[in-house]
Amino acid sequence: MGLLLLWEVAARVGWLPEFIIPAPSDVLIALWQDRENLWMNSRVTLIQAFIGLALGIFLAFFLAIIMDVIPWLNRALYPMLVVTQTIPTVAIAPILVLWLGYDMTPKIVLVILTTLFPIIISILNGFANADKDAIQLLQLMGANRWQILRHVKLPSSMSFFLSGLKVSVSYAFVSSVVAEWLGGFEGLGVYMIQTKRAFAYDKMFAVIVLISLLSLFFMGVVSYIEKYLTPWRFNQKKKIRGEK
Amino acid sequence: MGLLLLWEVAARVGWLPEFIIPAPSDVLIALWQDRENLWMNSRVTLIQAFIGLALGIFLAFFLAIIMDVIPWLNRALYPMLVVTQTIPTVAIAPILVLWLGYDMTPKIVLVILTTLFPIIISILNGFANADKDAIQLLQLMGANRWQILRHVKLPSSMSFFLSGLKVSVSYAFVSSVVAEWLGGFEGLGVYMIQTKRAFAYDKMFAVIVLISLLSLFFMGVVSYIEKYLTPWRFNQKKKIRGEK
Amino acid sequence: MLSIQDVGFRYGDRQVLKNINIQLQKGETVAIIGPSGVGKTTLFNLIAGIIDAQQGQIELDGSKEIKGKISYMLQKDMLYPHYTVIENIMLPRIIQGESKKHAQEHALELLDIFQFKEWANYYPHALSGGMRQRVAFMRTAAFDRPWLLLDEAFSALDAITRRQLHQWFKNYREKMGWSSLIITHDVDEALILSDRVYIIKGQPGEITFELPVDFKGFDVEKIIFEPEFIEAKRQLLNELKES
Amino acid sequence: MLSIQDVGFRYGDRQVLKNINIQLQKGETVAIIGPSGVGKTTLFNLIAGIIDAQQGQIELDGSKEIKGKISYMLQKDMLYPHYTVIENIMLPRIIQGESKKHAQEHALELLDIFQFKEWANYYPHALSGGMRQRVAFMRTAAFDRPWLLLDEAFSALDAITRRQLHQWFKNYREKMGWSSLIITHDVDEALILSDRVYIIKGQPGEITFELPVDFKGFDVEKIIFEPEFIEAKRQLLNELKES
Amino acid sequence: QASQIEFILDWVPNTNHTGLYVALEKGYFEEAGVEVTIRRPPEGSTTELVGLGQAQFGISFQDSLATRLAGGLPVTAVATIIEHNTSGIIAREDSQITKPVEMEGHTYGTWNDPIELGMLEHIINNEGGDYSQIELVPNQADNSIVGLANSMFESAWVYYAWDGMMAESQGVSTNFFYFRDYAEELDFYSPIIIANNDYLANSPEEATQVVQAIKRGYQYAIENPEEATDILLKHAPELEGQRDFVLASQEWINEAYTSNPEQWGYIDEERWNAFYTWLYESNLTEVDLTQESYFTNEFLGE
Ligand SMILES: Nc1ncnc2c1ncn2[C@@H]1O[C@H](COP(=O)(O)OP(=O)(O)OP(=O)(O)O)[C@@H](O)[C@H]1O
Ligand SMILES: Nc1ncnc2c1ncn2[C@@H]1O[C@H](COP(=O)(O)OP(=O)(O)OP(=O)(O)O)[C@@H](O)[C@H]1O
Ligand SMILES: [Mg+2]
Ligand SMILES: [Mg+2]
Repeated sequence: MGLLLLWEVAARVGWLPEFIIPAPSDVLIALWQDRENLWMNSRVTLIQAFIGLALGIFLAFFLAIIMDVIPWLNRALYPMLVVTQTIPTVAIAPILVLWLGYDMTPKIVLVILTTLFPIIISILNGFANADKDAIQLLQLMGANRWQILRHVKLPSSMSFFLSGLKVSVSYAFVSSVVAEWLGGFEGLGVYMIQTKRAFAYDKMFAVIVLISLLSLFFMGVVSYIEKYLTPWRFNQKKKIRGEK
Repeated sequence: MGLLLLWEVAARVGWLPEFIIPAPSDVLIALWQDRENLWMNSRVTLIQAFIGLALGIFLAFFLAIIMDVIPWLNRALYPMLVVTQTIPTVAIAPILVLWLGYDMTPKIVLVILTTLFPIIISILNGFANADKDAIQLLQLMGANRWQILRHVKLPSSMSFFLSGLKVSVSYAFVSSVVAEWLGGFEGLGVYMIQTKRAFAYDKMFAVIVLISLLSLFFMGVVSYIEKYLTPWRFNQKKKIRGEK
Repeated sequence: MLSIQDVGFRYGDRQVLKNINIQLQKGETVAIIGPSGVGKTTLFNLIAGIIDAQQGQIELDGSKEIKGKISYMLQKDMLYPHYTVIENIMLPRIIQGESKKHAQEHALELLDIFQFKEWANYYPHALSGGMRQRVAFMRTAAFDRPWLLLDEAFSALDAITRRQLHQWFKNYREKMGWSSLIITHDVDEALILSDRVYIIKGQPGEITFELPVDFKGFDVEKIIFEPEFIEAKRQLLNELKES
Repeated sequence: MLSIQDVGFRYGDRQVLKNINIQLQKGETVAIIGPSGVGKTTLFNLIAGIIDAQQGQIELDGSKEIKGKISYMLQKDMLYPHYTVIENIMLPRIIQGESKKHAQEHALELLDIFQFKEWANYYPHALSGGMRQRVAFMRTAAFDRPWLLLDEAFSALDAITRRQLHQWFKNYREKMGWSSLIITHDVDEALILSDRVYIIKGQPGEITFELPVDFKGFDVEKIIFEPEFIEAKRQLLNELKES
Repeated sequence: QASQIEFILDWVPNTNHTGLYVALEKGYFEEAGVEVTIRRPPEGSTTELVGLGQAQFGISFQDSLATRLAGGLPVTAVATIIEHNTSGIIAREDSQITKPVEMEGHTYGTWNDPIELGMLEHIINNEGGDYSQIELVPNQADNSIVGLANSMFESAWVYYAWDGMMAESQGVSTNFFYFRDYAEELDFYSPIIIANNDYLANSPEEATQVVQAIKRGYQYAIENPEEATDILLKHAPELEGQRDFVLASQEWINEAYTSNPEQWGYIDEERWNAFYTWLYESNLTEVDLTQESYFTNEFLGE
């Protein structure tokens, strides 16, 4: 809060560089005046972010699971995953467009690539940190790899997963915005470049504020679902349906 | 390996788009022929990545620790950290350059911002997951917040930290490359744009391959230091100096 | 028949067990006692196949394939914190491929016998130490296999609860045809439950003493005050003390 | 004097303890026995201030400030897995601000007394159950505070080791002026170590019986075969059994 | 059955593109029997995508096209959007730079492109100045005015129609001079419309129709700046708040599109080759690009 005030004053008095840092009040005004444009453009970006994040989470679990069950796949996929993170998007932009077209697909793919990685790394780390004795006991019961995964590794990697998820959620929206620089007609990313090109930095900051708020909101949601993903850490007793 | 071969064949036979996806052999040749340029430009990028990563790790620990010891700081800083992740670099590039100049500083700042986040989130998650009973026992011994941190929370967040570190290490080099797009005359990022402009996709891919190899190498290093950061998971006994 | 022949084991360069020979006939209960850290749990881990014997052989009915034929109750309770009491007890049968419904029915039966039904839906962290141990015991019973390894199965229980479990165990092993190897640090328990007591002692641990016992006929309530029992106990304690 | 007055506690809507009254004089050792799950550990947690009493009062020498004056050995050993045996034992003193060197010297003394020196640099996961418990006990002794809470401190130990620890404890508490409250499920142990035995029973747990004992003069080795001892034991067991 | 045509822009929509949107909006494309989709580009990759057949048409620049042509990318320039090179050096007023030699001793914000720096060196040498006296600092291509306004550098290369006008409308006082005024060979064509070679070879009639529809679009824009501006704004609603500036830019560029609307799009071989010859002689390309014809006026009609 105090920071915001300081910023406002600094901008008004002219301490800040021209054009590129608007006063917070200007940003707020832009946010309001431009709400229709923002809303329209948000839609695409949000959809991309959601689909990308959802598929990213899904794929992360899927890959982590098969990488755990099939050890050689782990050795093969792990480096490939790292490599996908080390390729600057802009460098391969034409390839993506060429293969996936101009629509949402390549952007969703980028969001998936961004959000999948922190999650899969944390799940795999969670698997590796599962209690060895707990696994041994399960093996004594006659459990196969799959059952060990199901009954020990997955539940005990939940905290790790949440840690990765928080990172991924923070990335989901901004990566959806950045992905739009691949080209397209709609979306906050497109809007952002355009406003920048037109020296409408207040509008550009309005976009940034919007993304930040969205990201913060969904970070909050993650903290909230933490209780549902690891109920044993928060409750003495499991609620059973039909019980009062 | 098999994939590489397939790629080579595909490129040679012409299944892949010409020009923008060179054959692996061409990339290798470029890697070799261009070794001097690559080497010279790598230096800057590597230094940025290292300094950024090192400072990122350091800062992540520092912030995580003070956020743990001073609860209200946690509430204040956590959202701010998330916000830093939701601002597209390109949007604030001019601000960074204006404030920090053209040299390595703004690029290092970007690497720090990139690498700090996954680490701090995982450390904080590690803190939150520390055994409640272990903390209570320490409190019974009379421990203050700081001692609890030192003796329980930090050691037990090591696995989480490693998970975050793996993500950050994967990001460090590419973020150093991308940061160079802020402007500058040296570095793999600068070189990459130039090669792209010069329509030398084989050289551009050589850069990508180089970054990937570096990232993979340092991921390996992280797996290796895992043993040193959590020795209790790998050894029965602590090696004491002077003991055979 | 479970036969352990000349088994030895070393952790790193520390020899923990040496020349262990034990035969467990079908239907028998054999107790193992010995000082803390001598290698009793290690022996069980060897039998269960969690670790591999470096010397000697372990065979069950002439076969080295032991995994899957033995129920093992670990010394630490190892309840799965993310599962409730009943889910923990259902787990062995779910793993063995039984339907959820059947596993649940069976778990409820066990919970009934042990008067533990009201705790069925609690998570382990809300249980007391002795309650956790009883859940672990029920879970081991749910393995439903004829060979049992019980490592300090009753150590966290008060005298009365323990006596009830002893009684239940004695009845049940006959009914189910269980053959068990039990580790205990309670000499009374060893005498009450077993057909034979082995003492493992020394560094590395070796079997130094073997005592056949038969207090099956006695009432569990009174047994400990019987002179024969007291004599056997004194004998074992003396043997343990010598070093 | 540690005085527990009319203390009660409920977890959620389940009343666990009710009307608990215990007075522990300086230098005394008082034992608490009772069925598993009755609330003994909960009582200790209340005294230590880990949880807050919802009814009644707990005072130490007339003050409600108890934290920092009591050493507490938890029922589960709670060794820190990332610290070696000696580091675990040094911890209480390091926390209390002692220098690393002093804490280490003191830990080495304790390790010496308990013949545990050779394990000093091992991590807890490489120890057997009983060994872990001994380390936890040493760590509790290292707290170096006059009031002790021992929750099943010797439960994982074999008869001989346990007897040695009993002997050591008896000597030490005099030397150090310890006043202790001990929870045990072993009636023998309660009788051997304490000046008074309380039985907590029922749901919610209440003190139903109090037995002053004095077997201090006896030799620990022989005590359990003494008629007076056996009589006291029979009395306690009977009281426990009734419900 | 209208055939589908993809057209990739060089950048976000601006007054360079007005004619395209007019053609779209006025139904010229429809009349030509094609359905055109105008796309925003993945940064800096338009030429590649046209070359690879991902789109039939796109917008490029004669300078950046050089390396692609040298690399064998199969595209051909079919029209120029603006008759002359409207790029030049913009400088802060207080730096008192009004011509190339005066850049000596001042900072210049470069995006570090060999051709860009080659041109700069060329015009300074032409005047007998010393290129090495210019202090180069990095510049992000799309932020030159901000850089100037905040004194990050004193001069930069811009296209006048957008950045130059922007500086005016934002009240940043600047001086400006054109490259072409200091070296004839630098009066190259930019921006230009390029097309995929296979497409041109396979559907020459359709290509002619499309190019001529575009031509009509620009001709209409020249006649009706206000309406054209509104058409552009309709396709770039983000610019709405800045209609004044866009209109000013439009009016300026209308003059620049062509000196003779009938001749819009016409590329002069001599000027085209002069630039490529200069590139080759300055060792900025390895291939002499005048040896093959990389442009054509045949689709413009007449
Ligand atoms: N994972 C391990 N790594 C190294 N040494 C181990 C490990 N587990 C046990 N040991 C050592 O092996 C020896 C035997 O341990 P074991 O657990 O078998 O003892 P035990 O007889 O069961 O003792 P207790 O009665 O205390 O449970 C001990 O010295 C112990 O330190
Ligand atoms: N964290 C908790 N949340 C809810 N209920 C709890 C919790 N801890 C203990 N309880 C309940 O409180 C009761 C008393 O537990 P407590 O641990 O005090 O028993 P105890 O007398 O120490 O038993 P034992 O001899 O088995 O250790 C039990 O019914 C237990 O389920
Ligand atoms: Mg053991
Ligand atoms: Mg207890």
